[in-house]
Amino acid sequence: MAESVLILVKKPPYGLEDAFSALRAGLAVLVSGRVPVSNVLLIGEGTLNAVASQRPEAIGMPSNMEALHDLMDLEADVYVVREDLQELVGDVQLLEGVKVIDRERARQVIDEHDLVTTF
Amino acid sequence: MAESVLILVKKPPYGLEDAFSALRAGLAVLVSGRVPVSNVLLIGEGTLNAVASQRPEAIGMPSNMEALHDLMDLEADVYVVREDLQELVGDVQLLEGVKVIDRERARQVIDEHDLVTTF
Amino acid sequence: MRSKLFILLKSPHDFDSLDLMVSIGEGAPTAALLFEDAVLFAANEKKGLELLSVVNQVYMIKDDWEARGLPLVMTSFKMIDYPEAVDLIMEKYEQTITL
Amino acid sequence: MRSKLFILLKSPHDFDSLDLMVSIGEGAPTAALLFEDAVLFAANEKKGLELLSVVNQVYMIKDDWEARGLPLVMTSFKMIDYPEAVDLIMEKYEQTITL
Amino acid sequence: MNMDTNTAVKLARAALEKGYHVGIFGYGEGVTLIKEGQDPKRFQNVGQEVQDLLEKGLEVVVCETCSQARGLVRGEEIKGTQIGSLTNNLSRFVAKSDRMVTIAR
Amino acid sequence: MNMDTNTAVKLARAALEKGYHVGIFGYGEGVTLIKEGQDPKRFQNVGQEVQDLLEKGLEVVVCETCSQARGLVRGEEIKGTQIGSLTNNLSRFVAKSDRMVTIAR
Repeated sequence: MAESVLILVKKPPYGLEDAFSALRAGLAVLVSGRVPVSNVLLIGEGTLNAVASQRPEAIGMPSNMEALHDLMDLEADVYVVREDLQELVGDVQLLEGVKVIDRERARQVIDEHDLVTTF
Repeated sequence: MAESVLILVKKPPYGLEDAFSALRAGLAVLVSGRVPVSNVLLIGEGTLNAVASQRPEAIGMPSNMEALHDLMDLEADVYVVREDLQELVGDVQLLEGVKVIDRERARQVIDEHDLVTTF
Repeated sequence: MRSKLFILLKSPHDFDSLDLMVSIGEGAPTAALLFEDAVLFAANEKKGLELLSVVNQVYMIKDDWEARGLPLVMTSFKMIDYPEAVDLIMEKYEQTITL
Repeated sequence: MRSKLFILLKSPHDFDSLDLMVSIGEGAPTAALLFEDAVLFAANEKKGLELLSVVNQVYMIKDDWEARGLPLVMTSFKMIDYPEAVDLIMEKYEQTITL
Repeated sequence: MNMDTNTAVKLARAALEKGYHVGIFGYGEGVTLIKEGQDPKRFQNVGQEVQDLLEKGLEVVVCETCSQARGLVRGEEIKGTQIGSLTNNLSRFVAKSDRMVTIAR
Repeated sequence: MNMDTNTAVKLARAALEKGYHVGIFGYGEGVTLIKEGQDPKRFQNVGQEVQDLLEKGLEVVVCETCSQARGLVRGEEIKGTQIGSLTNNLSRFVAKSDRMVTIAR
């Protein structure tokens, strides 16, 4: 019996459907009301999903930003690993509401969840 | 109009169907009689497709060795880059008939073909 | 800290999460379980030792290994079958994380 | 040597063929054309310069770049559309190699 | 096609034989798992394996949105498997599970 | 599903509009390109794009063996596309082509 699930997202937005799928899965689990906690941790290139100035309409893709907003509206935590983002693209503006954390805190976040699934 | 095609295989055998698919494509082009030359170049982890002691029956997969034999029976050249194989797994026995070459020769092989497709 | 079993499916060449494994695994009992192309770690000393240096134990699926017909370099990797893999997942480790 | 256009689709993190590109491209006019996740090379100075050091020119698809909303670091990469990509493939380069 | 579905099914078989309750949720490309009439020639027939394991109690559900995206519709699935949803089915699996194993690259 | 089929189709459109003869051969997962009734919701509908381009002269053939492996059979393809073979169709594309672009990861 699981009380919490963590959606670990390593994949960047748009080239693959993985990141979008990950966020929809997290949302669906929350909406179902069957699992109290469903949070998202963005690591590596997955951190790029939280960039504020994405324009998915340029390639006719659904918005990963909206998917994150939907999650946060339902009180999911969305964590972004600072070091990973910094190393990839330096300083960029992120979506309002995401929690920027360091690797040490990311380790704790993973440990706090009963189940972890990776995208 | 293309007179020759090179099948460049970077993927190792069995975890993905890519390497097997690559070899079948090369074979089909030869069998068709429409393109005089269809050769195979195994690079990186793709070199592992030429290892002699593979046992694909352990996981119920079709044999990449047979696919290579079929190609060589039809007089295709199968090239294996020595440095890549050495770096990955050291000395191993390879299928009879494959041509072990160095990177410099691999560069020429690529240049000699009209079309190159990658797997 | 919950004990952690890392599931690997990608070849050493494609595997990009060694750093991540280190940081996630810190302070917890850890192991890696290799499926599919990840068994290639056992054929390469450099990659194999790298992996072994970040987890307490490495297991790999025997069938996947045998299919590839390679000389075994990492003799300390433990060769297991699917039922043993189930025991690792269900009994021996508390969290299963695919990387 | 025939001139060579390398097609890249993977992100810098997943891309594993830089060495190969160097050895294939030696002595020939070369360029890289970035689609999909490969446009991320343009957002990272280290990866971007690495790429630029092994080919004569780097092109990338504008739509794929814009979708990601990132600050452009590699200003010397040439932003192009699909019709221009077709010209590169059909007219400007003799061989097209996906890596 | 990678061998992930094969691996998932083999692991499911071993777990079922040990008496565990096992569910597979097919997501993304994983929806092909339940397409009826798979005929992979010399490759292992995952569909056939799934059919065997259904009798041993395996539950298999795939994501409807992903299926529709690939043109796989209700009626084309192996009998006993289900085209379902993230909200109804994945969430139920998650809530009931002690372990979750992601088999994907 | 990765975006490779989208990229392939966009490149094909641009080439057709410049007057080139263009063929797409769908191999492996690429066979999903021609499945009729794709409904990817908020993602771009590649099947719809293919349909448009057929009128502009695009030829689309997918590998029969790969299709069968995934349970995709003749009659399920978009009208005007073809489930064909490596030997008959890929070889013809190769022989006729001045350039070959592999869109795959």
